[in-house]
Amino acid sequence: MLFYRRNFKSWIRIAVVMGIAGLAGLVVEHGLAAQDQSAATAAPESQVFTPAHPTVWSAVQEFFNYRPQPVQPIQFTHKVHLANGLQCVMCHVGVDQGPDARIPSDNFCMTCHRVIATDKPEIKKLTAYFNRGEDVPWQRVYGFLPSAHVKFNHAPHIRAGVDCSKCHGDMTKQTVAVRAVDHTMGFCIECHQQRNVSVDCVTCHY
Amino acid sequence: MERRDFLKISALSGAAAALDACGNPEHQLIRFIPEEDLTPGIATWKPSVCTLCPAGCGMLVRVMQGDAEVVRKGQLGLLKMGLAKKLEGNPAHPVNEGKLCPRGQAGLQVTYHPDRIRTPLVRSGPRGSGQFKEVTWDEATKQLAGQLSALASGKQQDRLAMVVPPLRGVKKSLLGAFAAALKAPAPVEFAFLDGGVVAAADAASFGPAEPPTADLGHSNYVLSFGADFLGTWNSPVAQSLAYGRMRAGRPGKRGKLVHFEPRISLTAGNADEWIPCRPGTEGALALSLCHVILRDKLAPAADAGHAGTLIEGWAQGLPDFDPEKAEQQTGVPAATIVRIAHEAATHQPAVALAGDSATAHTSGLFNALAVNALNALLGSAGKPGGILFTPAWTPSLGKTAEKSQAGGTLPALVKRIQSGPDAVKALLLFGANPVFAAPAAMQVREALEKVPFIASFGSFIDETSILADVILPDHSPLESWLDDAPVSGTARTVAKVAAPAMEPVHNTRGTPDVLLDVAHQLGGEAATALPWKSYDEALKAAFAPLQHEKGSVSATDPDEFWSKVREQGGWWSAEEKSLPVGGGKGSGVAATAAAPAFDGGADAYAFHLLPFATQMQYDGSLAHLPWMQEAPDPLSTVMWGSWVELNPATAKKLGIEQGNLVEVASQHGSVRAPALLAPGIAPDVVAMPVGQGHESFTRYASERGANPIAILAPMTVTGTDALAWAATRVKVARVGEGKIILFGARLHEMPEDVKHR
Amino acid sequence: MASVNSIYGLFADPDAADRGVNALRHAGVAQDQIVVMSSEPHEGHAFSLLDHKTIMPWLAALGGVVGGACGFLLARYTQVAYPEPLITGGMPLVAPFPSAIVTYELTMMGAVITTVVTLLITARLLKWKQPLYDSEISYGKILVGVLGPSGAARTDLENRLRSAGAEKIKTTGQL
Amino acid sequence: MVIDLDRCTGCEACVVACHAENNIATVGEDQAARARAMHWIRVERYYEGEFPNVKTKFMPVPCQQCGAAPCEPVCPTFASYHTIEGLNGQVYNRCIGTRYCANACPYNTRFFNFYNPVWDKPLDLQLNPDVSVRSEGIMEKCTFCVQRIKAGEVQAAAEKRLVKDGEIQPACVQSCPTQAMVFGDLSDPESEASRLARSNRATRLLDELGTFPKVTYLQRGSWHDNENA
Amino acid sequence: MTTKTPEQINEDLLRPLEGTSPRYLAALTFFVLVVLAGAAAFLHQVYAGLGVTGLNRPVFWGFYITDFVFWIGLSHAGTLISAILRLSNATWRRPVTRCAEVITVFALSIGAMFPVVHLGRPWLAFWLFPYPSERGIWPNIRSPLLWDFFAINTYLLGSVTFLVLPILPDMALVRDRTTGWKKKLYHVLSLGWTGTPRQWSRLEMAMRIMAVAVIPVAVSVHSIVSWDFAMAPVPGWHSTIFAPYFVCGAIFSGIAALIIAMALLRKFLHLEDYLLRIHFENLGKLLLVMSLLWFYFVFAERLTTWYGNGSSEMAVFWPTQSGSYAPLFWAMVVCNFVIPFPILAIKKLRTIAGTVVASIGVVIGMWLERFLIIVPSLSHKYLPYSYGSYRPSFTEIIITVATFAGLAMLYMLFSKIIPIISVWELKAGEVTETATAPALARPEQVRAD
Repeated sequence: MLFYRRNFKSWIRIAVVMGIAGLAGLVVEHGLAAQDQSAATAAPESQVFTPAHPTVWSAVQEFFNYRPQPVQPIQFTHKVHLANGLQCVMCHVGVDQGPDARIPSDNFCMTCHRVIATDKPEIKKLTAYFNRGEDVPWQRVYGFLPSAHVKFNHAPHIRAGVDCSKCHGDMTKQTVAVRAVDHTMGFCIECHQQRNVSVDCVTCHY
Repeated sequence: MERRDFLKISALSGAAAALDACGNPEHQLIRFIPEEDLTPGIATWKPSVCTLCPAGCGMLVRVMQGDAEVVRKGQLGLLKMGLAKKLEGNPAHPVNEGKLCPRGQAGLQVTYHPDRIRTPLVRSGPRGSGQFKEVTWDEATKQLAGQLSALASGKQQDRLAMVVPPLRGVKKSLLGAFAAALKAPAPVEFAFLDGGVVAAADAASFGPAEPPTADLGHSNYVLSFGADFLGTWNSPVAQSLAYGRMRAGRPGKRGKLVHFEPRISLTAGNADEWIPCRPGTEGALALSLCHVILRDKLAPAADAGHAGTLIEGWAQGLPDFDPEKAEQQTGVPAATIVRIAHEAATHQPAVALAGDSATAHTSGLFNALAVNALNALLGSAGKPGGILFTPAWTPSLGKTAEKSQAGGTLPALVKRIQSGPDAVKALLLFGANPVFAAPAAMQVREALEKVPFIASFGSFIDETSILADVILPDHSPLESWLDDAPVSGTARTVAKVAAPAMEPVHNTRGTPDVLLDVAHQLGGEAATALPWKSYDEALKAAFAPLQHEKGSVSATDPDEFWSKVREQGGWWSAEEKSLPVGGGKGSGVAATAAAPAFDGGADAYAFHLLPFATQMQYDGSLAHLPWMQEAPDPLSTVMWGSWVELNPATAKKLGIEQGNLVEVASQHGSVRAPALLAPGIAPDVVAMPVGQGHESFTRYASERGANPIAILAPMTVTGTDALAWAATRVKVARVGEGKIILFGARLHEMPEDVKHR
Repeated sequence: MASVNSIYGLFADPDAADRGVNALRHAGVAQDQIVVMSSEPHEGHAFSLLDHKTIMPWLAALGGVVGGACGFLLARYTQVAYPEPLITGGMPLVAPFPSAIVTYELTMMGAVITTVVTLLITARLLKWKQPLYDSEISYGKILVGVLGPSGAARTDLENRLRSAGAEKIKTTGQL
Repeated sequence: MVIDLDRCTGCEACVVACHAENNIATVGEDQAARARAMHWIRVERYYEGEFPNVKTKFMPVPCQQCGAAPCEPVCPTFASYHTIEGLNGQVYNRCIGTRYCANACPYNTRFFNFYNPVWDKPLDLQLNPDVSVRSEGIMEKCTFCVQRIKAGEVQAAAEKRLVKDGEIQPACVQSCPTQAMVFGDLSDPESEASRLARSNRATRLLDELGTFPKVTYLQRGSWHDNENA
Repeated sequence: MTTKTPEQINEDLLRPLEGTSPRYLAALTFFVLVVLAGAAAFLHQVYAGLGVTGLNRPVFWGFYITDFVFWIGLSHAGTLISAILRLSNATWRRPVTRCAEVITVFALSIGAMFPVVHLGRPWLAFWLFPYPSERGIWPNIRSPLLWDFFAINTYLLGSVTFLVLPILPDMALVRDRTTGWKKKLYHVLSLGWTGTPRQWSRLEMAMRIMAVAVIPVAVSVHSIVSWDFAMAPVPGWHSTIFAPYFVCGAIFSGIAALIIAMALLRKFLHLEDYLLRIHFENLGKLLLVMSLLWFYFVFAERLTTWYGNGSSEMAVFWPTQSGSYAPLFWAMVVCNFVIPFPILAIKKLRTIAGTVVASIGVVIGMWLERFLIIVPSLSHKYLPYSYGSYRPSFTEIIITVATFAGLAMLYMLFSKIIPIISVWELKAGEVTETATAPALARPEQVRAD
């Protein structure tokens, strides 16, 4: 059922965008020209604006819901950590208290990795970051796009007993975290309905 | 290209660059290891103090984790840190009880202001050009210490001057101690809106030299003489809270507010009765009310005590102020005066307040004394429902600090600088902006230009600090250790203190710390007089004696006391207790009915100029905050600009329409602003908001609107040093089309248009 | 030209064409073998009444009913589809007036679509390869002919058409 | 919500509090001149009479959260709809920018993002992470600080209790220096807001339009009422 | 009326398809350039945001919605008029119907564009289509904009078929008279039309059904456009008179547009022998009736407002009557009534030139009327504190102008591809007319003899 629905949607999106895709180049040129103009002459109608997207291409990507998988600076393996008996909340502190979970800082990682597995190449990378006084620039895996205007709160979900894997996939099998589950609105609604939770729009969108 | 356009474009490109940086790890800034691990999305609340006006409200700062672009060890990068997200009133605080005025809430933007000075600067171009180059803190402090030690070695410490905004609490003591340690004259306090006249009058009438705390919440009748106590005067949040209780907080009882002023201010707009009177005659009006009360035997003259005897003719029942004479002088109908006097006398507790323009005429002190006498006659001095006096906290920093004496006034300082070459060799500026906020005729700028060395500790480049040779930017209030000791708004003794609510965003340092540092660099007596390593140590020392007082914090050992005080955002006494009233020090001060004097002849300069502080920009020190620019003025609804307020009849006579560019000229200069026609202003008065018209004060305030202070006459209130800023007469003429930005009530054709049939 | 055997006459005058059609009928040609083509409708002439019975209006009405039903169901469904139906402006969930408007519009759309489809099918349009055609029709001639006549009847039909007033007689296919 | 006009002084603390809480864009001078400034709550000022008998009235106008809101049914995409709790929800991501709702709103309390909002760095650090930042082409309006309501409900649910009256306060109510605004659940007859809404001073703005606004205004009392009472 | 042989008719009417003059190409290029300028303005608007328009709070709708209503109104030129004339068997309709229907189709397409043009986020316009999505949210059919969506689509479908069906025989005609690629093209376009009695009768029947169906649809379309306004509780909008008022105005402007289009075709395609003075005169009479009707509606609307004297209604009433919008209002009255009425009422003035002058006035006047319905109401909506005003920006003006150029461009292209006057209907008309008038000679007969 979902498969068919999504297909249908994507077809319609393709149809709509094909029409304007050819004009996309024009838009860029035109936009740049307009900016140049406002910079050069400050014409009476010149406005200070920033488009919602840095490039037209990124706007198109977002329109099609296209998000490449992130490339992490360190090949952190969830599998090994979980296999060694760690729990999600040990590193992702606060996930059961508030909207977001912590991504542990170098300090946190180094509490163990000063002594554990210091010879592994990835740990050496971590140590190098730490010694430079830098935090590892982890890349976001999940997270809603700003244009979704969604406010997600982890804590009530965890209190309600939703398993982490429901939304994040089975982390015991993942090495580097990948976007295993597509967080579409249909995905959220389906679960909310099953659990008889509010599906009112402003429950999430505000 | 205009500067503003340039600023906009640079902002634009900055934003674009930031957007480009997302997504791709290579393009990202490095991330620093956070100093503490915060959980994102969870707010913590930290107490703080509002420093934007003298009210001294207590705040709670909502701090949440966020990514800030910061410079650490000379490198730009991202840091996960606690960021202030919102300012709210501290519910426990006796002054503001959890409420906060619009200006206080916008204080957030001081911290995040894009044009804040981010790092120490040294002048690189000619003075006043605004060209600076970035230096390290070491270089900057060395330069300052060098100048100071040069003065010391030449025994020229008296040639050092400091200009500060009005200060209180430990910070005042510390600066005083610093000046004393350097054997320099005490700092000169300067602000456009300064409660000096009211404080002087209170000292003369009642004893305490501080503005009154109006206990409106218990009064039934409030007479306000010019005091915009709901907007900007004194302690607006405390007064607003009390006003709310006066109006609707007591079931079945509703107090009445009567406001006397030639123009509708925010307070006048809320008054049950707004009674316009001639500018400067508020004192005569107050005494006329007294006259009626005495005449009709509503209260005996003796009730007024010392405050009454100060007034000439009091014992005789004020024969010069019978309502008919007063009508001629003030323009208020005699019948109205009689009615109001009767209402006030029969609806006690009643209270009278004088402030703002009423005390900014040459007759200001007399006006304030007259209102004090009225208060005393109404039996409201020092009583619930009347005026109370806060037993304010005066911290002690040890013996050195005690030596600091009151500083001179700004005009005196200007005179001193002008008195000869190098009469003042070095000047330290602590955030005050006298070039903007003093009349051009006082020649502050010309004087400052003569000073060989100026150091500024402000956070922004304004008209004054642009003249500085070295700028040592202070932390924003939210990043600093703060303390305060409010003198009004509550009858409790309040000692406020707050630790920094967040880490500094920029490469700034707290000014007290810099001063301590400099003192230690100078060594010798200066170092021993200021023994503390950092400002918080000094604060702790100053607060220590309070541990043994009866107050909001009880603790057994000093450390516990200190941590509890910080947690609560301060210490305040357990019970409300007004200072005793009665022992006025004055005798015969301005006792004779002083008619107000004005600058400029009535023929050539037909209108009184009434400058007023606006709800949003205050005295101009908040004009740089975008929220304050965009929030419409409550009465005029003007955004992003200033205006000349005219009575429609006057405007018609002068051929001026709404939005026309109007020139307002005094004997000392002229300014131009668009006209705003408002019914709530006397026909012989034009009013202009203070606050706009900055030449250089960040991208949001520069070259916007007009500054009426510039054209004021340098007259003082008789009997004090305070500027009589309402004593200038002006002429008004249309000079062309203008633009006025209104949020509401935009269509001026409206009232005629909504006619029926 | 066409690969079908046929014989036809081209008439300049509709009355003559009428006579031609009659003549063919008299010759015993079956109704569905007679072909008439013209560049104008020639209302009022007998041949224009050939095949004119149709149930198109009834089909259109039916289409309208179906369209309207779809419209109402769509209107109803979209208003209650979201799991917690979205209330707006204090209106009932299935708001009567808006639903009526959508029902009405889709009724009309149903009728229009049915009419067009019926026309395309019953008028045998969308078949670009016609068995028999002559471009002289566009110059005002009226074609009257027989599809698939028996070879034996050829001369008889030719004569009959000619005597009815045909300007030209043409044949196609193997004749 | 109940707003006591007798207490309101028009100080606009609510306006700035709302800006700070809800990430409302500062549009700047040019846009403000084009009447595109956004203030989810505004203080309307009316003058009555001529000099010297001028009366001034202040009236804070947030979204009235109408029971039968004209803005809701006109939205073609359900971006504007009635939430289960009775608020006029505005779902930003669903908004395509027809601006029909803004036309239908008799109170003019809806605001449109004519441009993508700009925060000059580092002013963007002040943005409240609990509220989404609206991009260009989106309609927005007062939400009664729905983020605070949701947070309060989540908190109450975590503590397995009901939300207490007065526990949740929108930013404007919280900041109001004269305590002129009271926020509460109108469906609970015992709440402070319900109690005040039954006051004989209670009126509702443009009540005659049948929009059933959920903001009640307590009209100014007069001193003479006091005298007679 | 001079009679022409079918062959002459063929030649006269098919001549425009044969070649292009430099003048034609120059005009077409000009219009194409203007349209491109409009497209560029729109793209700029999408890129920068709606801030490039003059819209503000509270005037959230301005030129674009004015244009929308105006163009939808103009679309009533064709299908509705043509359907009415067809049903009433008015024989003089024959040369007029197709040029009228073409206006409908193009004006409707242009009008339907505007709701998308005015969107804040036009790339999401497809959310108006009722299609299933994983979100489970559908368009809100309680919104008048959705009614617009359904009504305009129905009307567009009806109009297109109403236009296309009678073109089929003419396509066959052109097919037989051309060679090469053109023949192949028209072969396809003719859908295999041969002209059997079966086809003719089915076509006739279909056209009759379509005529019956399209009239109520046309009425509903403009009623719904009016309900876009009347559903909102805005003073000056929330009125029961709006639906018939709008329909009347739509037909009014439609006829005017048709007269202008016919005059231009007559001049540039040399159709003086087909578009006769009687056509203009008849349409002029219709225009006169509509002008009176329009005036009646305006009067009734104004009267009710004035007499009712509701304060919020009057706040909108006076600015249009004597305030800032008064010049536009009185210009509208002059254009829609003061100019057309004498011209059309006096028989001597009801010439081709006269009707065209009147029509130009009406088109301008009706555009102003749409503007005056939208903007003054929005700028004076209830609470006086929020009153506002509106001034269009360059972007809005260029897009508006581009749509006029767009209609001209499409019309020019259309007249090069398809005979702008229905050839077979005209020929059939000659026959019927002569058939009903036996005293006249029948040219075909004469020739046959």
